Amino acid sequence: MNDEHLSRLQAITEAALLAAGKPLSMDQLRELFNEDERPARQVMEHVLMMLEKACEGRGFELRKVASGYRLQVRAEFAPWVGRLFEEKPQRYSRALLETLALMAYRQPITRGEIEDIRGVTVSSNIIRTLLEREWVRVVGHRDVPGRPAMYATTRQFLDYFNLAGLDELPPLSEVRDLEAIGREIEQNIQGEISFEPAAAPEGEPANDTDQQDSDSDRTFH
Amino acid sequence: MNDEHLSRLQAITEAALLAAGKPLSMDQLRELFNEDERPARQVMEHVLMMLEKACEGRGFELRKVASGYRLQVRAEFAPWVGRLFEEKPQRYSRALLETLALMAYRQPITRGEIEDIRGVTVSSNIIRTLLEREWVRVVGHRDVPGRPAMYATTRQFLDYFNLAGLDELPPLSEVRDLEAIGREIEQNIQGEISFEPAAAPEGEPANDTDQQDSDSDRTFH
Amino acid sequence: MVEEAQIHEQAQLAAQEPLARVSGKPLVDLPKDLYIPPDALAVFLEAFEGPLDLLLYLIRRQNMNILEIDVSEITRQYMDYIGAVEAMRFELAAEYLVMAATLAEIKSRMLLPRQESDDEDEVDPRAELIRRLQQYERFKKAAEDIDTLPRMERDAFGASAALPKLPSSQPHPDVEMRELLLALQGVLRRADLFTSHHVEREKLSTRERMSHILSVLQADRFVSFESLFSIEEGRLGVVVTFLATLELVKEQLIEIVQAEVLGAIHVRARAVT
Repeated sequence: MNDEHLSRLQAITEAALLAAGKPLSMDQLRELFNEDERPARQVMEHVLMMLEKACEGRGFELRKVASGYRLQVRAEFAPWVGRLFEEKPQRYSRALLETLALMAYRQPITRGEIEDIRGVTVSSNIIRTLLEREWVRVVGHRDVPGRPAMYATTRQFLDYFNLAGLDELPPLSEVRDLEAIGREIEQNIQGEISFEPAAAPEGEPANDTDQQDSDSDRTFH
Repeated sequence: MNDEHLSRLQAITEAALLAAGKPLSMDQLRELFNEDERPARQVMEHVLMMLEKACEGRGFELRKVASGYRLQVRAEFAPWVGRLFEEKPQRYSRALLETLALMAYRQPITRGEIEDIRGVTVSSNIIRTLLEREWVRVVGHRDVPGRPAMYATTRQFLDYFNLAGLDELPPLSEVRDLEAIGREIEQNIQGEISFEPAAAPEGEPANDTDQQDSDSDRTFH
Repeated sequence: MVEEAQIHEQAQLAAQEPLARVSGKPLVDLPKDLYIPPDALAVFLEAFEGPLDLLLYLIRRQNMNILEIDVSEITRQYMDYIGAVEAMRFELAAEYLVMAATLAEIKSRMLLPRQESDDEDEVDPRAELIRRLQQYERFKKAAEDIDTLPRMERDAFGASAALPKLPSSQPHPDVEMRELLLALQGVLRRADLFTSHHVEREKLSTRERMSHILSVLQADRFVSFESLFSIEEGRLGVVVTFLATLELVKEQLIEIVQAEVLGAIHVRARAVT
């Protein structure tokens, strides 16, 4: 396996990825070659590494996403490249993104479960948009009355957001240990009880005085 | 205009051409930039020359076409890239297989004679497909009005079906014996079913056809 | 309208403000003034994704940690808001009202002396509210994180290049011999040719040889009869060729000419004009 052969494999790989314009899997890349010339998986991995390096300093880069390898324009050039397209990139509503986040982090999840956490109804439009974009799909039905559909994210979702797998999602922020919170609440229950009834219900904020009181007198910790 | 600035322009130009996936004119390229940073036409031409050079030895090249500049996969890699777009092989129609069988068993035979036996017209497409596949050829013309071509099978036909000669085809009497088995199988799937006269007299659809189907499914996209 | 836009922006700003705090001190000081002009309220409420979201916002405007909810003040403010919600967005009101009821319940409980031994199992509505707020906030943050991921068509674009001329490669279908036989069987049955000795009589090797002879013969030229035979094929081969020739003559596909008695026999295809 000499250098010349490897560069040729690299050029063919690059050509194929640019021709496809979408991710190609390791198998798809290897199947570009006849059986008698098909590079071993390890060789192909090496070639991809070479290609990645060869794209340094250029307008595009090699990215590994869920469905395989993709050549894409570097994000740093998006301000210029974006001008090619008349339409502004679509913005997604917070409601849609929150629903998507729950489907990504809590999959498989039903609409009802999403509504429980968000505390608000999830519109059918949002679900439909997510399904139409093929970012999510129905993976089954929960075995409860009504047999609601359970949603999970797709490879297309990962591809679109430049992720190779769900484990590349930004980590969920920590929730403080509920037991610890419970203990704190217990400790502060006394303070709440001694809370001055006069100050609150009439709506007189009286923040200044309260603030000066010790915080623990009137709040949870 | 230092080198660093030029390489940046080169990368942006490359990025834009790859994102566009179609030719961009000199004006379109220059308009990617704000007025205050827009390179002069001459600078842009220089940048394009640099880009052309930078694509040497890679999977793609810069081409000047009527409507502007375009990045294009190098023609030398077409054999590999072409596999991406290979269509899944279709199955041959029942009509084609019948025509081929008659050409094998009754050669030399004209289209009219095949139509007489089959009771329906034989489409020109079928004849063309068989000729293109080089399974049959014209061996002469019958001396009747219209001088119709007479078809016979070829060596390629024998090779494909692993026959040393036509006499290795089962005699018609045997084909007739298969009728009982054939009828029930045929009702299930036309032409797609396999049967082994010896091994599967019950007409158990054999698995190897399925195998083959799934093999031929392995095409891209 | 300017005012509305400002308020909208403000609300979004506040909504997006992370709950990050350094040793209990907020990183951003939010104005305490909660007065929103009534005609701007509809716009303002657009910024919220529901009661949990509104509550989170109020808590932040109070510069409070979630765990330090000033229930009475928050409740009062919340009630002000839902009054407006009810008027403007009736379909949302129910969800907001449930939250208001929850807050009111918590407040009322706080006003009552707590009886230590009472219902240990009873869910503390404060803890439940806190849990829900925390949970919601995690995913609100997660949604913001997802929104900042490099995304196709916004931050990155698929790179593609034009195609060169590609070899037209329509792959050939595979055919199994049994498919072919099955097809034949079908057509023969339809044609009811099993009784026809025409189909059955000749050996296939004969028909094959007929094709071969035909392809060798050029219609415009005679070929010597002997040249059709090849010694290497042995006796059987000679017989097959002979039978094939006879069949071809019978089917009037070739003609055989002998110019003189005992002279050379010549063969040619008949399709001569």
